[in-house]
Formats: sequence, C-alpha cells, structure tokens
Amino acid sequence: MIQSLRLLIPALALVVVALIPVFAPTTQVLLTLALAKSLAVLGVIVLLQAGQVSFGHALYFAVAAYTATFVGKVMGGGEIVVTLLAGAVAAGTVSVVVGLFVTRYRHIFFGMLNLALSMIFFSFLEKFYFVTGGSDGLSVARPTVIGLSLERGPFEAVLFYGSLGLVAAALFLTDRFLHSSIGQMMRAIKTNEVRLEYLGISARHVLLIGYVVSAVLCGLGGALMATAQGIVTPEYAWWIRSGEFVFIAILGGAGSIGGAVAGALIYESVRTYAAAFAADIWQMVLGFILLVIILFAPKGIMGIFQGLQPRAGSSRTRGGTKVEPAE
Amino acid sequence: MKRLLIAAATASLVLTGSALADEKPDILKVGITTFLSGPASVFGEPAKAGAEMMIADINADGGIGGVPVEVYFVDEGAGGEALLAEYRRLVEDVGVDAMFASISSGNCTKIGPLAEDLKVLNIMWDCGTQRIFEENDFRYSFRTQANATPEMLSTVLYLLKTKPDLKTIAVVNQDYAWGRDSWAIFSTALKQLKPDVEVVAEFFPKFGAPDFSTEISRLQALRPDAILSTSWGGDLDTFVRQATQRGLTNTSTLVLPLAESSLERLGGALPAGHIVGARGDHYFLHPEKAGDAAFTSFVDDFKERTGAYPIYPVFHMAQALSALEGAYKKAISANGGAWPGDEAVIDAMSGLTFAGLGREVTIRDDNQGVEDQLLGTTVRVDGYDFALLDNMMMFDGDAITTPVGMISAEWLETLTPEFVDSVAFESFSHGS
Amino acid sequence: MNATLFALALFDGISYAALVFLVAVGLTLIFGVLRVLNVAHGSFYALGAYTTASIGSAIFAASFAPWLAFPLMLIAAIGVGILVGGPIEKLLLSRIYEMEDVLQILVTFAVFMILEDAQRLIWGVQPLFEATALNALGTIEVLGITYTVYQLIFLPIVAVAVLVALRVGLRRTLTGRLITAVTEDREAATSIGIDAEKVYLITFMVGASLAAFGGALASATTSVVPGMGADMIVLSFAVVATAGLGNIEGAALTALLIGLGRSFAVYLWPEVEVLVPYLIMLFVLLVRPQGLFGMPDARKI
Amino acid sequence: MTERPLLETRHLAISFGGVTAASGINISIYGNRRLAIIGPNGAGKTTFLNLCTGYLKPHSGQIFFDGKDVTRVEPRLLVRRGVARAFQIPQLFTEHTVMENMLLAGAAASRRMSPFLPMTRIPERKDVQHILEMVKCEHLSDRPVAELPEGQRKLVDIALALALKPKLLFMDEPTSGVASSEKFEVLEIIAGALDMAGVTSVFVEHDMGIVERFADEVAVWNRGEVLFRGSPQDVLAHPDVMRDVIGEDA
Repeated sequence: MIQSLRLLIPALALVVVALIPVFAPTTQVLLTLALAKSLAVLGVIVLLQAGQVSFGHALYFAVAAYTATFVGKVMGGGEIVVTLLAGAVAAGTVSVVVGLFVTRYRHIFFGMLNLALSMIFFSFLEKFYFVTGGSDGLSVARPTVIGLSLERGPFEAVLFYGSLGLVAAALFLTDRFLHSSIGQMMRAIKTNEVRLEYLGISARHVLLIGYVVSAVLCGLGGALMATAQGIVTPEYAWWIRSGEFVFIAILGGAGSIGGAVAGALIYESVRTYAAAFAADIWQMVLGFILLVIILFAPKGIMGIFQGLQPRAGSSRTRGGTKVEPAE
Repeated sequence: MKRLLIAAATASLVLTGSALADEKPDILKVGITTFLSGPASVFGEPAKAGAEMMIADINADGGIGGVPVEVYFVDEGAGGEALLAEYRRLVEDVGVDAMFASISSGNCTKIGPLAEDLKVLNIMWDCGTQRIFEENDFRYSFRTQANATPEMLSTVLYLLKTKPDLKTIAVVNQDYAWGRDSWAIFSTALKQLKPDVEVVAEFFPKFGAPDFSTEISRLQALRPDAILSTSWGGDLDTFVRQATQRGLTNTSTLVLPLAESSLERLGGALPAGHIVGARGDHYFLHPEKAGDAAFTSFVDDFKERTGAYPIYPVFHMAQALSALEGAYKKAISANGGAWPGDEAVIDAMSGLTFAGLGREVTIRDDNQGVEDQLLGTTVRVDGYDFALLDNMMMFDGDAITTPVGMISAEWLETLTPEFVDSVAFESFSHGS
Repeated sequence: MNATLFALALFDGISYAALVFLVAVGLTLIFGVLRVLNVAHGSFYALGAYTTASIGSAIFAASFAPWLAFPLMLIAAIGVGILVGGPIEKLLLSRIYEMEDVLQILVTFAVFMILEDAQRLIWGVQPLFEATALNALGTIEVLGITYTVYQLIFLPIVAVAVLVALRVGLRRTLTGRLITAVTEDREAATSIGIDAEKVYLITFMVGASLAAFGGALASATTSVVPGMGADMIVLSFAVVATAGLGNIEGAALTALLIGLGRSFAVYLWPEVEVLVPYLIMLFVLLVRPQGLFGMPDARKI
Repeated sequence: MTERPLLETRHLAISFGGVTAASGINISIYGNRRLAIIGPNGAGKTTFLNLCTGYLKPHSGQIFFDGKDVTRVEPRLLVRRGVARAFQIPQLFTEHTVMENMLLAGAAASRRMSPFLPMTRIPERKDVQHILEMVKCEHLSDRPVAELPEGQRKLVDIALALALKPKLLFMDEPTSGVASSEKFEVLEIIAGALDMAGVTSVFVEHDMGIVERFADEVAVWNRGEVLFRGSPQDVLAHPDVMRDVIGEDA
C-alpha cells in the first residue's frame, strides 16, 4: 500500500514528461538529452549515498559513448540495443578496474582521483585523434531499433519514449538497490565506516559495488547521449561535465533519486534557454542558481517539493536516502 | 552607398511557370552560431559585430529582396548539446530561413547531418575541415569559403617560392583536430613538392597551453629553417611572443597561416620577415581594394565600432551574407520576381558566384566554395604599431583546391615538384 | 639525451615549476585551514592576470617607468585577494563551513562559473598581453640557448621567496601561529578563544592573493585569455593532492616534480606531456595514499 | 588436561612515539566467562582491545583465536571468525533507525545479500528482533539512533555486536557515559543478554562496584602490562591494585 503510493507520484511525473512533446514537439530532443543526462546524475546520486562525490564520472559517460560509437561503426550503423548495452558493459568493466584503486580513498581524494582519471582519458581522446577523431570527435550513425531502420522523426520519437522507459526502469531498479542491504550499507559507509568493518563487511567492497552501479548508470546515459546527439567528443570526459553531474544532483536533490530527473530537466532547460537568451552570461545564470539552491534549499528541488507536502516528506526520509548537511 | 554585400548578379534563365510563388515573408530570419565564450570567441565576437553591421546595412537598403533580415546568435561555446538543441529550436520553433553554422569544424560536422534532417539552408561560414564535403553528400549545407587543403597548400607554395633552399622545418601546432589535420595536409604537400625537406621536430602542445618555453628551448637547439604553427588566438599570440622574447625569430622563419587574425594584437611582438596567411584573401589592407570606397569605409567603421581592424572571420561572415543575398536574388529572378520557395533557394546556391569583402567565390557542385588565398611576409611600416604584409601572393583557388570527387590526401599525393611553378598567382607589395 | 639537453630540460622545468607552485600553494593553504577545496582558485589566477595586464597596458602606454610592472603585480594580486576573495569568503564560504564537502566544493564551483562570465564582461574575449616586466629584465644566454631572465631566474627566486615567507610567516608571526593552530586542530583553537572566523578570512584572502600573484606573474609570459583559469585549477588540484592536502613544502616539491616531468617529456616523448601531472599523481597516490607529505588521519574509537 | 583458551596473546607489544602501550602482554582468555580489565588511565586497556580486534597491528608478539594465529588479521575478518566488539563511544549508523542498524548487522552476519531485496524484508529480521528484545530495546525499533540517549545507544551498540553471533565480545567501558544511577541496570541487561547468547566477554571498566558484581575474573593493567589477575575479591584485596588503580579512581 505504502509501496504503491510511493511509486504513484513518480509514475505520474513520468506520464507528464511523456506528454510534453505531444504539446511542444520541438522539446522532444532536448528532453531526450536531459533524460540521458539524468541517468548519469542518477549514478552520481548512488555514490552520494555513501557520502562520496566523484568529480570524474564523465569518464564513464565518455567510455560508454565512445564504445557505443565504435560498436556502431563495426556493425555498420549498429543496433541500438547492442550499442547501449556495449556502452554500459564497457563503463562497468572500466569501473571495476578503476574502482579497485579509487575505493581505497574517501572524500576529497576520492573525488580528485576520479577527476585525474577522467582527465587522463580526456587527454587520451584528444591525443589519439587518428582513432578517436581528436577534439572534433566522431559522428555516430543512426542505429536500427530492434532491426528496424527509422527516419529521423520516428527515430527521435522512439528514442525519447525509449529513454523515458529506460529512465523509469533505472529509477525503479536503483530505488530497489538503494533500499537493499547493500544499498543501505552504502549509507553506512557515510555515517560509520569503522562500525561497518566491525560488522565484518568490507567497506571497500560495498563501495566498489556502488561504484560499478553508478558507473553503469553513467555509461548508459553517455551511450544514450551519443546516440541522441549523433556525435561524441572528448568533451564528454571533460571535468566540467563531471562537475555538471554533481551540480544537477544537488539541484535536483541528492537525497532523492527522482531528483536526478527533475534536476536534469530543469538544468537542461535553463542552460539551453540561457544560452539562447542570455548568450553572454549563461554560465553566470547557472552559477547563481546553484548558489541559491545550496544556500537556501540544500535538499534541492525534491526537497522543496517534499517541503510542500509535509506528510509525504516525513514518511519518505526515514527508510530512504537523503543527504543532510553534516551535523 | 554603404552597401557592401554586392552579390555578383549571375544571369539566370527565367523558368516560366516551373516555380510557384511563395508568400513573401515580413522578415527573413537567420540564425548564426558563433563563439561568444571560450578561446575561439576571439573569432566569434568580431564576426558577430561584423554581422550586425552588415545586416544593418542590408536592412537600410530594404533587406534581401525587399525583406528585412533579423538575426539570432547562438553561442558555440555553450557546448554540443546546447548548440544542437538551440539549432533545432531556431529552425523548428522560430522558423529561421537560413542558418550560418559554424566556426568550429567539430560543430560543422555535428550540424551537417542535422541540417539535412531539418531541411534548412545551412551555410558553413567559417569552419575549415576539408572532410565535410569529401566524406558527405549534403544538399542543404554549403561552404562559402575555402577549406584546409587550399589554405595549407598555398602556405607550402608561398614558403617554397620565398625560400627555395628550405632544408629543415619544425611544427608547433595545437593538439586538436585542426592542429593535427592542418599538419597532415601541410606535411603531405611539402613531401610531394620538395621531398628533401627534413622535419626535425613535431610538437603538439595542448590546446590553450600557457607556456611554450620548453618547446622554444628545443627549437633553439635544433635551429630549423622554418617553424610552422597553424595555431590561432591566445595560443598563437603566446607562442609568437615567447619566440620573439627568446630570439627564436632571429634564427628561424615562422610560418603562420592564421596569423592575419593576430597581427594587430601581436603589436610589436611579431618582427619583420615571417610568413603570415589569412585563410583566404582576407586582409584589412587588401591590395586590390585600396581604392574601393565600400571596402575602406567598412574597415574604418569596424575599427571605430570595435576598436580593432576586421580579421578573417569578419570577412568570412561577409561572404556568407553575400552568398545568402545572392542566392535569394538568383532564386527570385528565376521565379519571375516572385518570392521563392525554400528548395528553390537551395537550388540557387549551387554554382553561385558572390563576393564578400575580397575576391569572388564560387560554390562548386560539391557545395564547397572556391576561394583565392593570400599570403605575405611581415614588414614594419611607419604609422602602424603592428606588422603588416609585404611580398604578398594571391593564389588562384581553382588550382589549389582538391577537385570535386577526390579526397584531399589522395589528391595531394598526385602533386609533383613541378606544381610549384605551374600554379597561377599574382604578386603585390605593401602599399602597391 | 646529452648533458646539455639534460641541463636545458632542467632549466625549463624549474621555471615552469615556479609558476605552478605559486598557484598551487594558495590552494593548499586554503584547504589546510578552511578544509574547503576551492574550485574558484583558477578564477583568482585569471583575475590576477587580467588585472595586471590591463592596468599594465594602460600605464605603460602612458609611458610610466617599466620597473613599475613589479610592484603592480604585487598590488594587483593583493587587490584581487582582498576585494574579490574577501567578500566571497565573508558572504558565501562563511555560511557553508558546516555543510558537507560536496556542497562546499559546489559553492566554489558556482563562484567559478560566475567569475568566468564576469571576466568576459569586464575584459572581453580578445587575448591581452603585457610583457613589460619580462622585457625589462632582458635575456641571458645559457649553453647557446637564449632564455629570458624573467623566466629562468626571476620566477624561481620569487617562488623560493614565497615559500620562505610562508614558512617564516606561519611560524614566527602571530597571525601565522593562529593560522597554524586552526590548521592543526580547529576545535581546540576555537576553544582557547582564537577567532576562527577571522583566521579563515585572512587565510582565504592570502590564498586568493597567491593565486592572483601567480596569474600576475604569468601575465608577462603568456596571453591572458578567457578560460585560462579552468586548466590551472585541474593542474593545481593534481599538485595539491600529490603533495598531501594542506602541505606547503610538499606543494613546492610536487610542483618541481611536475615541472621537470613535463619538460623532460617534451624532450623525450612529447606526446605524453599533458598526462605527466596526472601520471605522477596516480603513481604517488598508489604508493602513498595520503600524498607525499600528507598524514593519514586515524579515527579515534 | 587444561582447557584451550579462546583467545591467547603472546608477548604482544606496541608503542606510539616512544610511549609503550603494550609491553609484551601474555594473557589467555577462556570461554564462557566475563573478564574485566581495570587499570589507570593510559595503562593500555583500550590499546589491548584495539590489538585484539585488529584495529591496531602489534609491533611484535602474536594473537591466537580458537587456536589459530590471527595476528595482523583485519578487523572484518576477525569478526567473521567470531570476535566482536562494542565501543566506548557507541559506533552507530547515525542516519538509520535502531531497527535498520540491527538489520545492517543481520545482513552483515549472514553475508547473503541480494541487491534488490529490500533490507526491511531480509530473513534475518527475526533474529535481530530477538536480540533487540534481549537488550530490552525492542520498543526503540523505529527511533533514529541519533535521537537516543547515551545509555540506549550503548545497548544498541552491544546489540549490533551480538547480532553477529560472536564467540567473544570485547566491550570498551560499556557503562561510560551512562548516568551512575542507571549503570547497574544497564549492565544487568548486558549481562543477561550475554548469558542468553552464550557469549564470552572481555570488558574494560572503571567502576569497581560493577566489576565486583559482574566480572568472573579481573585483570589489572598498568603501563602496558598485566599486573595481576584473579577473582574480583582477590584483586580488590590486593594492596598494589588498591594503590595503583582504586586509589586513582576513587
């Protein structure tokens, strides 16, 4: 009963998002890009549960995007199911190797090591330009969808509704994961890692699992972004993009997985329209929004939303997942 | 009289009855992507200022075909997603009639297929990668200037003509697609045209590198005859200044195909005797425009308005606007004076000849523009506190542009040392 | 690689390291005391460079004496530290010390975004270049290679002077001791009546001034362009993490390591040059998780 | 034939910057007993616990648990062998409720974790509920631990350790921070739970009254050494102990 109520609001929200392009068709691609980004942000939020922030998750975004592109090239266009899967698997694989190293670290060091690794990959993408196309990147051929070759219009529609479905599934599974024992142990890393060790649990191991989950989510987002955009560039791995994921996570509300979607939708809209109507100061606009959110609503948009409904809010904060300002 | 964008009127047949008259719009909307943030805004901002001035002139004369032009600028520096999203918004929501995109070759590559999907006239107004029309067959995209191949080939030609005894060369390029691509073209051409030149060092410092001290030390030890750098903006300025400060310019000749855009900023830092190019025949003291009142008054107005002389992106913008105007005129006349449909304007772009603020440019069958190339050697002249160009050569665009249907790399491989003397060019000296 | 080339690589590495140290040391100082990783640090670097270059261009165009370039750098740096750094600490950072480090970093990230656009609004996008200071010192020939005295001799001297001044300042002066006390144990320092707020403010202004000073010194050798701060931040992070967060001498040594690594890379294997700082960082942290000079902190249970 | 000790240390030594915190400790801890460790501040009591539970690695010496060498074994691996620990400052998961803390321990103990089964529905729920009842905290199930008073936090801390079904439990001052009027009551509950669970325990304690009442055996620590060991009565009657330990403590 509570479980079904808990899912009602997100389900309604997704229906609303699904209907936007019906009334404003030109927003469809923008929404698809925002949904792709929201998957990456979801990944960042998973790590935030353990109190860890990665300033290098663009690494997985880029690894998956380039993998999807190369797989598409090898297949001569490719099949979207295969390219997305390949991207996610590549991100997952890299994250196991990197995770074994970075999960030894916490907080600033964790964040900065991730940053360093993503910058190495960024430089690599720019350097090996005979393979990666350098800073101009590579264009991504339009893949088939379950064997069907689609024109731009139908393809974009399929991509949008497919992304929506993917995001819904990712939200559901991530929610289940975070409420499982392992997910809760992630939060335990944040509050008391020593005790976790004295329960016989390897905090590194738990963090590694969370790290891989978050990387796979980021990877899915990156592969989807590459497909929707039709191009991959090294900018996918640039540190400011990682910062942007963290930004969106906080904007949406780091404690709530729904915040990933809400944050990404709002961020993309603001960014796009700011770039259009305040071309000279769009960064400044975003900076001020970020400051206002952190100073006056540190729980993000979802926090504001929950604040409006005290009942729903208090019942959720308990078993759920929220990031509070440190006491 | 201040009309600048004089489209070369091309005689065209009036195809009676074959075209339907579209309703004449109140406004002709044009979207322009340009860099307003990031390092490339050194090109984007002057181009934007130039566009605003030139469009004001067009509108003062009644607009294009009697329709005033309204312009929308998009910041390429806002990143790929924002750019593509905004591009779509302008085409689908605002309903622009033409898009000018873009400065970055990467963005041109991204936008090419999108323009095909959206079926919108897309003028690639500044980007230089030769791949665009060699690897794609676009209907809706056109480039109203040359590409990297003629730009680099003309640089090699100028270098060999002015330094026939060239023995050694080194390169210091920015580490991104342009830096790598331009070196690939340059070195391929050089190897064909003068096979015995030795490349003694290849440096690709990262884009935006603040310091070239180590590279300069190394180059001082190697003492190559010439040092190529296709860098631009702050990177080029820094490199040239550091090279001059440390005396590298006394021992090697700098070959700087994009330095026309840095001349004024470099001020006294660029000494005489170094080779400068302009990505086309773009120069605020264009040797053939000295008596052209429209040209000189634009240059003066631009200097007055922005505090600097116009640089090649401004000239590229002029060409794009001139092409747009020319295409509409051609299509209107083909339509018996009635307002043409979108597809008719696209058709009119093919084979169009137009002129911006330099020589005429013609759009070929593959939608690539053919443009002549101007290079010169720096000279210090009284009355200017920065280097000007002397010993200029203007190379014929037809001879140095990859033929339609060929890939540049393959075409360059077919060149021989005799090519150097066979290419047509005209010489000019400063003040001539 | 012969002895001459080795020496040349050494010179180039040292002069580059000097500049890197000057920027990174401010970041590490701020982190040591405030425990905030300041992403906006790169913006101070850029502001220092812009201020120096634009004022310099104006006054030297009016034929002021070239030696004024040196005091100008110092004044510009201190001005940026106090007038920009001060309000940022007072109005923003002072409100977030109790927050999670994620939020703290993001606040400085927001400041970075705002300052990036602010620079463009104030100075436009055309590269600035003002090399009066560098030209005033002339050149020197070493092993057949011409160097600028500014880069080869002046910058390393300034870096060493700053290092010594910081060491002495932190140990011998009252303010320095207060800063050290807060660095070592924030609670204890506050409990014996040290005004931590004031210490934070002063430290932040000093740190920001150091970054701006780095920018001011760099402005004589490089073009001042939009976006110049973004790269500097990442490099400074690498230095600070490799050194051990909050460690000033460590930052000096790491800067030297990175500077030399980079210049030797240019001589031996130019393709890996950009990767050098990160590779050094990864290698060091693999062997010593807390950085070269960092102390592992054990939790009391 | 003598009984094999559950835990045995041989010549265990460690020092921190010249201060010796353990100087060759030899001690055997036998099953089904409660051993109290007493001694003045700085005698090395907590260090001994940290060594036995793997938090610190000895500079020399060995530790055997259940006859096997466990020197330098990581805490979490020691836990899996049956050595649990409660802390002087309760170490809890402050963003979770009491029940969630216990469920984390339950999940940790079984180490069978599905990534999609909600923690609230794991099969170990019954076991941990029972342990909460043993420490008389079942009524606190849904309270966030951050809200609990110190005494109850101590109990939950011990319950977490018991949920691991250890053979041996180390407790560092189980009654510190508890109001003196409640100390006996708290220890009564702990002792009852330990008996019910059949867990051998070692606890550091300052209050002689509590030692006398709840310990089966007492070991006296001083300057990193075991000064004396015996029944509570013997120890409390020993003159050195009276001088070195009680004298200071009183």
